[in-house]
Amino acid sequence: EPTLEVLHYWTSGGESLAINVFADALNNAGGKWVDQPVAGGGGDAMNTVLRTRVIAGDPPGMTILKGPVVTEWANAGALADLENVAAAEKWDDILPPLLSDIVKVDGKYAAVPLDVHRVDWMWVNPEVLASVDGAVPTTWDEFNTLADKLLEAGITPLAHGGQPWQDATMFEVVALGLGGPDFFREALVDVNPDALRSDTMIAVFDQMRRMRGYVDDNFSGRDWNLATTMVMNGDAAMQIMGDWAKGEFLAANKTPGEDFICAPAPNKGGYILNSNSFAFFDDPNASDDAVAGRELMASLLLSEEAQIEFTLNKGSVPARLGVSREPYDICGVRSMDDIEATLASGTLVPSMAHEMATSSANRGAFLEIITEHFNSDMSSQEAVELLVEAIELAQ
Amino acid sequence: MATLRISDIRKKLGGNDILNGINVDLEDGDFLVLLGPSGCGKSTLLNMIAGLETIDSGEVRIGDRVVNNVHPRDRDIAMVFQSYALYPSMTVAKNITFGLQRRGASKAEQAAALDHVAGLLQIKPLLNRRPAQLSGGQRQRVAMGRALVRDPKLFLFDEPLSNLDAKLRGEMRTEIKRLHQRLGSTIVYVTHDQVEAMTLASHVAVMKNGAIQQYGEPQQIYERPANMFVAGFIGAPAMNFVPCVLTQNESGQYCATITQPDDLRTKIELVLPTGNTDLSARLGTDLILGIRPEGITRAPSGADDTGSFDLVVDVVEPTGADTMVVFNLGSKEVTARLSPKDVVPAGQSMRFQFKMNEVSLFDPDTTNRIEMGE
Amino acid sequence: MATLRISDIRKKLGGNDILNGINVDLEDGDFLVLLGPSGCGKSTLLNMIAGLETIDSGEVRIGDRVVNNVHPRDRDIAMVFQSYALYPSMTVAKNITFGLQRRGASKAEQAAALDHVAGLLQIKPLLNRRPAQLSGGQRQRVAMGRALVRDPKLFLFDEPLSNLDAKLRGEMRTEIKRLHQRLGSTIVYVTHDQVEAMTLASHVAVMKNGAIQQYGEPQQIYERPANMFVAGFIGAPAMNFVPCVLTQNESGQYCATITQPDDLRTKIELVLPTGNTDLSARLGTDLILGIRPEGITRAPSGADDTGSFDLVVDVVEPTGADTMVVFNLGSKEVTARLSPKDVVPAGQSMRFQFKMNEVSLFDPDTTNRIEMGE
Amino acid sequence: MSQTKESGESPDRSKGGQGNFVFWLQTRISQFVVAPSFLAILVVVYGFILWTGYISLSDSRMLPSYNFAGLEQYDRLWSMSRWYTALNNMLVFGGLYIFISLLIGITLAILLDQRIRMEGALRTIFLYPMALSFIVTGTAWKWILNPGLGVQQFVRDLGFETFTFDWIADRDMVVYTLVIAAVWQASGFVMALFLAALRGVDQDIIKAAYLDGASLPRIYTTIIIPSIKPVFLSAVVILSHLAIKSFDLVVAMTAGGPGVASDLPATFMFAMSFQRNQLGVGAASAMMMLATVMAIMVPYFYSQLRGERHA
Amino acid sequence: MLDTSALPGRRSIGQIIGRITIYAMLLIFATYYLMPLFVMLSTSLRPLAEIKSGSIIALPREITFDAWVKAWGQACIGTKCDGLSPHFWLTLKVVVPSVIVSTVLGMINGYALTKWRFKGANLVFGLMLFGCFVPYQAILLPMAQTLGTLGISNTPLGLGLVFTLYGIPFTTLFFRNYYVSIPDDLIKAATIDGAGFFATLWYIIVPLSPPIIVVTVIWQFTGMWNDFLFGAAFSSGAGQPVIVALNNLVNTTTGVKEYNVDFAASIIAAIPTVFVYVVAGKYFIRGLTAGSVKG
Ligand SMILES: Nc1ncnc2c1ncn2[C@@H]1O[C@H](COP(=O)(O)OP(=O)(O)OP(=O)(O)O)[C@@H](O)[C@H]1O
Ligand SMILES: Nc1ncnc2c1ncn2[C@@H]1O[C@H](COP(=O)(O)OP(=O)(O)OP(=O)(O)O)[C@@H](O)[C@H]1O
Ligand SMILES: [Mg+2]
Ligand SMILES: [Mg+2]
Repeated sequence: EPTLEVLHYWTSGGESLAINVFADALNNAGGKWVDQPVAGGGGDAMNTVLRTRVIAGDPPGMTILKGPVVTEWANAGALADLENVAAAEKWDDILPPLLSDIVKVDGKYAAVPLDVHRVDWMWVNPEVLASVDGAVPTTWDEFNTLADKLLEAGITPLAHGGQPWQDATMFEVVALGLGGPDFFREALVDVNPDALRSDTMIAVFDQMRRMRGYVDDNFSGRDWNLATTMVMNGDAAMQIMGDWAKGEFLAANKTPGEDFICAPAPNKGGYILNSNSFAFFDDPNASDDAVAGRELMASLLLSEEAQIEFTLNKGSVPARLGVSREPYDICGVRSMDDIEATLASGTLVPSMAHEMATSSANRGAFLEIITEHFNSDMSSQEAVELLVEAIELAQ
Repeated sequence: MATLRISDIRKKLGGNDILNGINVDLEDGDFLVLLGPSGCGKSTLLNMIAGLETIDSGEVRIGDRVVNNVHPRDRDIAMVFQSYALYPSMTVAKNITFGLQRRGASKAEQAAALDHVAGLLQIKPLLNRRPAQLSGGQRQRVAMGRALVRDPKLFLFDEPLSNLDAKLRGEMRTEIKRLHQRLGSTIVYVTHDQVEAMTLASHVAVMKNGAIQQYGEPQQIYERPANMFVAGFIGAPAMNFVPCVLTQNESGQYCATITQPDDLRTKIELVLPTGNTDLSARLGTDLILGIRPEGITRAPSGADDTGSFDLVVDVVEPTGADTMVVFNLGSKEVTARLSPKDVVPAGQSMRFQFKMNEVSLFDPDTTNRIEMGE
Repeated sequence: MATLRISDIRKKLGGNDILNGINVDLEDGDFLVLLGPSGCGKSTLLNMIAGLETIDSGEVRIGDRVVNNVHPRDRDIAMVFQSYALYPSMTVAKNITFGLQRRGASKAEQAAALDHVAGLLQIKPLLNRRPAQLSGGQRQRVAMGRALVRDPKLFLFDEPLSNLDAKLRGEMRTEIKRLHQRLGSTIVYVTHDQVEAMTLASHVAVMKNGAIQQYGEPQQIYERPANMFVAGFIGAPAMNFVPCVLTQNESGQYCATITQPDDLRTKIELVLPTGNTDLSARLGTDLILGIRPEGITRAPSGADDTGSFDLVVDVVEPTGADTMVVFNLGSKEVTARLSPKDVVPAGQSMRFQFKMNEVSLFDPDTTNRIEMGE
Repeated sequence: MSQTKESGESPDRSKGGQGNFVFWLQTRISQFVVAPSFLAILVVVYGFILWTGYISLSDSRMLPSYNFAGLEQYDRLWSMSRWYTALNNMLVFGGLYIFISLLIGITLAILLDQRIRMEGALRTIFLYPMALSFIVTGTAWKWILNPGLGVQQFVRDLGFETFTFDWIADRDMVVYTLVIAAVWQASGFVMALFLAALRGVDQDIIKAAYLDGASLPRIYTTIIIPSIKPVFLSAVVILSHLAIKSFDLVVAMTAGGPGVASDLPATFMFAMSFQRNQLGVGAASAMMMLATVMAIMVPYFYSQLRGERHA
Repeated sequence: MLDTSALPGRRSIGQIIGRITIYAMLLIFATYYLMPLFVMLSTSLRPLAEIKSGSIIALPREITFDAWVKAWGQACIGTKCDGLSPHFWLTLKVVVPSVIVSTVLGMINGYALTKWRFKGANLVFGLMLFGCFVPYQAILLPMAQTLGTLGISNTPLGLGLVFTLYGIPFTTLFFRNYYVSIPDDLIKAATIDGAGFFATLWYIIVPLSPPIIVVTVIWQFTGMWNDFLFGAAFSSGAGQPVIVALNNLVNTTTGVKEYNVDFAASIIAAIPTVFVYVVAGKYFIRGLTAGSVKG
């Protein structure tokens, strides 16, 4: 019986339902899904376990890995070869090139992308907006004007949770908005020191400082979903958060477009992509069942059916192209449209905050400085210098 | 220095009567020893005098003042505890002066008092040590110092010597005796060691179950114990009790007749020093004859004195100065304290003699002493 | 029952010599008491006999067998500890039979042995209690029972009575004495109480710093102590040591002359019973005169005997049977043990007399006894 | 701690005169039974520490690597400002945590020692936090301290509109919120230690102090508390150990935030080793932590065991 | 403490105020200690909507046990929706034997190190003791490697082994400090009675040990039950202990949070340890008094 042990951190609510889609798919296809969830810290806890298990010589069959981490593991020789399945399932044809690039190492598939999350969403409460006669901003200037107006009206403009990854999410959205995709790539993906030191970067930090003023005082440590609830309840006007926030609205029986608005955060064209992928670990001692389970699972991951069901639960959109848009709401459709558009224009960028863009050491350095800056009265100049220094240390 | 009057003190603790009506009357300079077995309420009584325990009913008066509701601090007393209760974290000097300091004495006064007491007790070299660095005897001395330094009206001692070994106990006993002679203070002293009681006391109160059994001067208690409990408690080895029957001999003298448990049921007839006392009502009844070990001597063999008889020696215990000889009389073991020269080996027979003017007679039912006149 | 031979046993612990060459030779039925101050190595020696402590050099032989390398279990000994070391979680009966059970005795054997011992020690009513529910004396008895039940060749006692109060100690002492008389077992008994040693022993070994100071029969040790340590250790109150100078009087008799610390520097001249001994080499040298408290009596006042003198009584301590009287002689405190009738109150003067045939003489440098012939 | 004589020693272990195996075994048995535990500890404590020590000298990043790299990782460690923050927090947190826990612990013990009604119930209330994991209570504390949800909001709802208690959101104050929660967890245990010690104080000493005229507070401050000094030492040791290990607490309450303002060495090390793929730096920081622990514990053990020998 | 209220001459206003102060202080402290419990309890009994509006320091307006039911038996953890219950029982199965084994080993070590001393016993003890103070994060990776080599990585057995090993220093410390105060004479008596090492332990020492066993068991049980780090690192899926499962339930990255279920689950996970403290707290203090205080 093909068996697959899956280490993951999608443990509750919609995430749990989502991963169950694959579990069911595997089980229905005659395999056996062995679940090993480790929640916490957006995968940090799971990473610890992954590390100990690999070191113990007992790696899990499949696990969630994202972005450059896939490369790191592949370079460490820990991942299984997926070329057979990739060829059989024609992954090259059905996956958008940027996604397949991210999961390919030396031209071979090291992991399978599952979905696409859009990070640079802005969630808006239309009633609150109407109360100040505001419109959804499309530039950061507009954003600032609107926010100031809201502040005057005694409304918290921006709902935000003070956790490093949330701060970083906001940061990268601002970076894309102010700097555009090329700057984003240079600064956040390639961590080019010149880009990091540039005036644009200073402007980004300046904007972050403004944003700090638009956030209420109790943001520190707040979970993102509580921030979403603030928007939902009209306690705040907007939130910048990835598309998973939609799940929170839906769970409260709110309708997109009516009770809440999903709009891309102000930018000059672009799309920050966060994609989950599954990587398969190579275990020299693996049983035949385990090998069979691996291959069976890999072949099921990108089926249209599973993709749709998974992304609906997860709040994301499918990784593969050419999926029917019918089951998706307007936010989902907008996201799918924008992927295609940005793919065409080459303005699709990977998320730094969500570990798509750069190594974990670099990301850690970013998060550290961004959070420090956001939570203190550090000047933008200072922040930039610290950032360059931290990035150097992380090499 | 002061008088102490305790009138009809009672105390219940946890539902039990611990003290039932204690009366004590001490003059200035008296040395009262409270003597009794463990749990008889000695410490409780002492604590009530000190104010560390409330008084259910009755009155404690120190000097002219009823102190029932006076805080211990204000009673002007000092107490020495069995465990010494030295403050472990303070030096000896600090231990001694702590009470003075608390009472607001100046540094100079403290130093002077400390110097005086340390000289008196010869503990000057120890003043900077901590209690943990002292031997048992030294601790005892410091505890005494702590009491002495305040020059209180009344000293209370709760078994101050019982944690010392025999040798040290003897020495410290002498020292306390000498201190009392020198200072003339009024002292209440708790012990269950009868030698201490005999040695130190001007008055002894023998207690049992929260009541005083006999109150008097030590020699009186030793020679004329009020009942068998007191008689047995005082003296080591303890007084011998031999069952006997009261008879009259031909010359009309009252005799204690002891029946030996041998086949012949030999009778030993001892003439009692009854003086003029009329004991006729008790003729023929069972009594208990009490004789202390040192009241038995060796009679010249063949002497035909009344009160002497031959018996087989059961056990011989030489202790150095004296030798204890155990023999069976009236189915009881009787211990005699003899000079080593007078002793025959165990198993042999010798002639014993009772000093009849030292015997006591007890009623077996009430256990009380039967007076035989002087 | 067995003999015990200990030959030149030595022991080092933690770098210190604890025992340096101990020799002991016991016959069947002997009762050896090891006597000495705390820390002198008594327990260590006993533990080595028991096999609870290794032997650095020398030999222990029980009966015919060298037991140096025999496990304690197989030495056929029994031991009674100072703390009794009763197993707190077992009943009295279980405590007593535990050793039998460990040796694989059948239930019936155990029951029979238990019954016998419990009868012997009169502890039948206690068999189902636990140690915590026993009084000190009862515990002591159970500890004895545990030793007796196995009927071993050799009994070892480590201060078995020192946790008891004075009264009980006396009773249990008699009981042990009687048991020994009845069973005739070989016993090694550790104590630092000299009365126990005198009372129980057939042989006493007085120890100090890991060496035997004197080995002999109790009376011999009491009367002719080998040195001042032994003399001071045995007897309570302890022997009095008075510094004196050896002189000769007109009749050529050797005298101990004591100088009083008064203004007149009065001299007291005591004639020594030197027999034929030639002490001329020591004439004029400082010596120590040793006299036991019971060696001092009251002289008829005005008697002009040699060896009697008038002195002021310092402290009087009645203990019941005797009264201790303390006075100053040659700037030393001297205690006399007198009959209560002979005593005068403190502060008055009385005439004392030394029993000169009981005095000992010591060399102040070596502290050894100076023999004076018979 | 009383006797340390070697007298409980297995008998006759010197010569083994009977020479047979069983006898030999009997005399060595105590070494034999301790050996498995001891060897296991040698491996899983000391062996693993050595391993970590080696890793700290290697160029390990994501997975352990055994390439020797000298002190490079230590260099790196000591040039990270975050490490300084962590150390600084450790000092502030550790100092306050130990001090306040002792203070509250002993206060509670003294209060409970006053013949209090319901002592049992109160004792349980003070002690139960020790039974809880911060994984369990972390969120509760996070909420209680959250200005918008917890105490601040509560007091404002009561009508004190300007009341502010937002330490958890304040970079400079956040470390004190850790202290609040950590003290909450450990002070009950300290209370138990002290209560046990107070119960062992000789009552006669207290009586003597009364007779000497001392008031109750003075009796505690000058007599009882000094006499239970050894317990202070034990409590400090246990608390230092808890402070050094206070990992769950930070993770559950602040995750090191705001920013990295509440990072402690333990979280720093964890982040470096398992999140930032800087295993070498993590190992170096672990070695620094161990050095700290050693610095505190070794003198303590030494004095304890020595003290025993000379007792 | 001496009953100060029974001293004469002190029945003053001051004394009454003193008593009131004492009780007031105790009350304040009790509030501080109970607050998190109160928050957890009240939140677990409130419907989700109520929680998201307003302060959490408030009594529930509407009480519902749904969250408890869900947390125990229905909440989804990963792909399994059986709530905490399976993990709860599993943890008991891992923790109880680990507590027993580490306690027994600690007992034997403590006994050997105090009553059958050998040369270097103190050193051995000191070295073992240091194991109490190792930051566990530092030994995760080598331990993982070791467990892998032994072939018990990710098994309850492996986890139990880790618990047991790192429990030994503590248990040894507790027992040693307790046994030091048991008189050596007992061992000597037993030796002469013919009892060897284990017979003495079993017949003489064990019956004397209940106070310290209580302390040790409480300490070990709560430590192991509340462990997160080892549980997360050395167990998998259905084999995860309850605290790890709780963390999985409570911690989600992008999912919807149900705070009432989270807190109900937290309380459920804490019940056994709190129960142990409440039931055995008295003996805990007694056991501390009996010896382990000396740390
Ligand atoms: N708080 C209390 N509650 C109930 N009974 C008590 C209390 N304190 C003491 N007792 C009892 O009061 C009696 C007398 O105790 P006390 O301490 O006065 O005896 P004691 O004569 O000093 O004995 P010892 O010689 O052993 O010191 C004892 O039986 C004791 O059990
Ligand atoms: N393990 C040890 N290491 C070093 N010295 C020791 C050891 N055990 C005992 N000693 C020392 O050996 C000496 C003799 O001890 P032992 O117990 O035999 O004395 P004792 O005569 O029985 O004393 P006591 O009357 O107090 O019982 C003491 O000075 C003691 O300090
Ligand atoms: Mg008493
Ligand atoms: Mg001894």
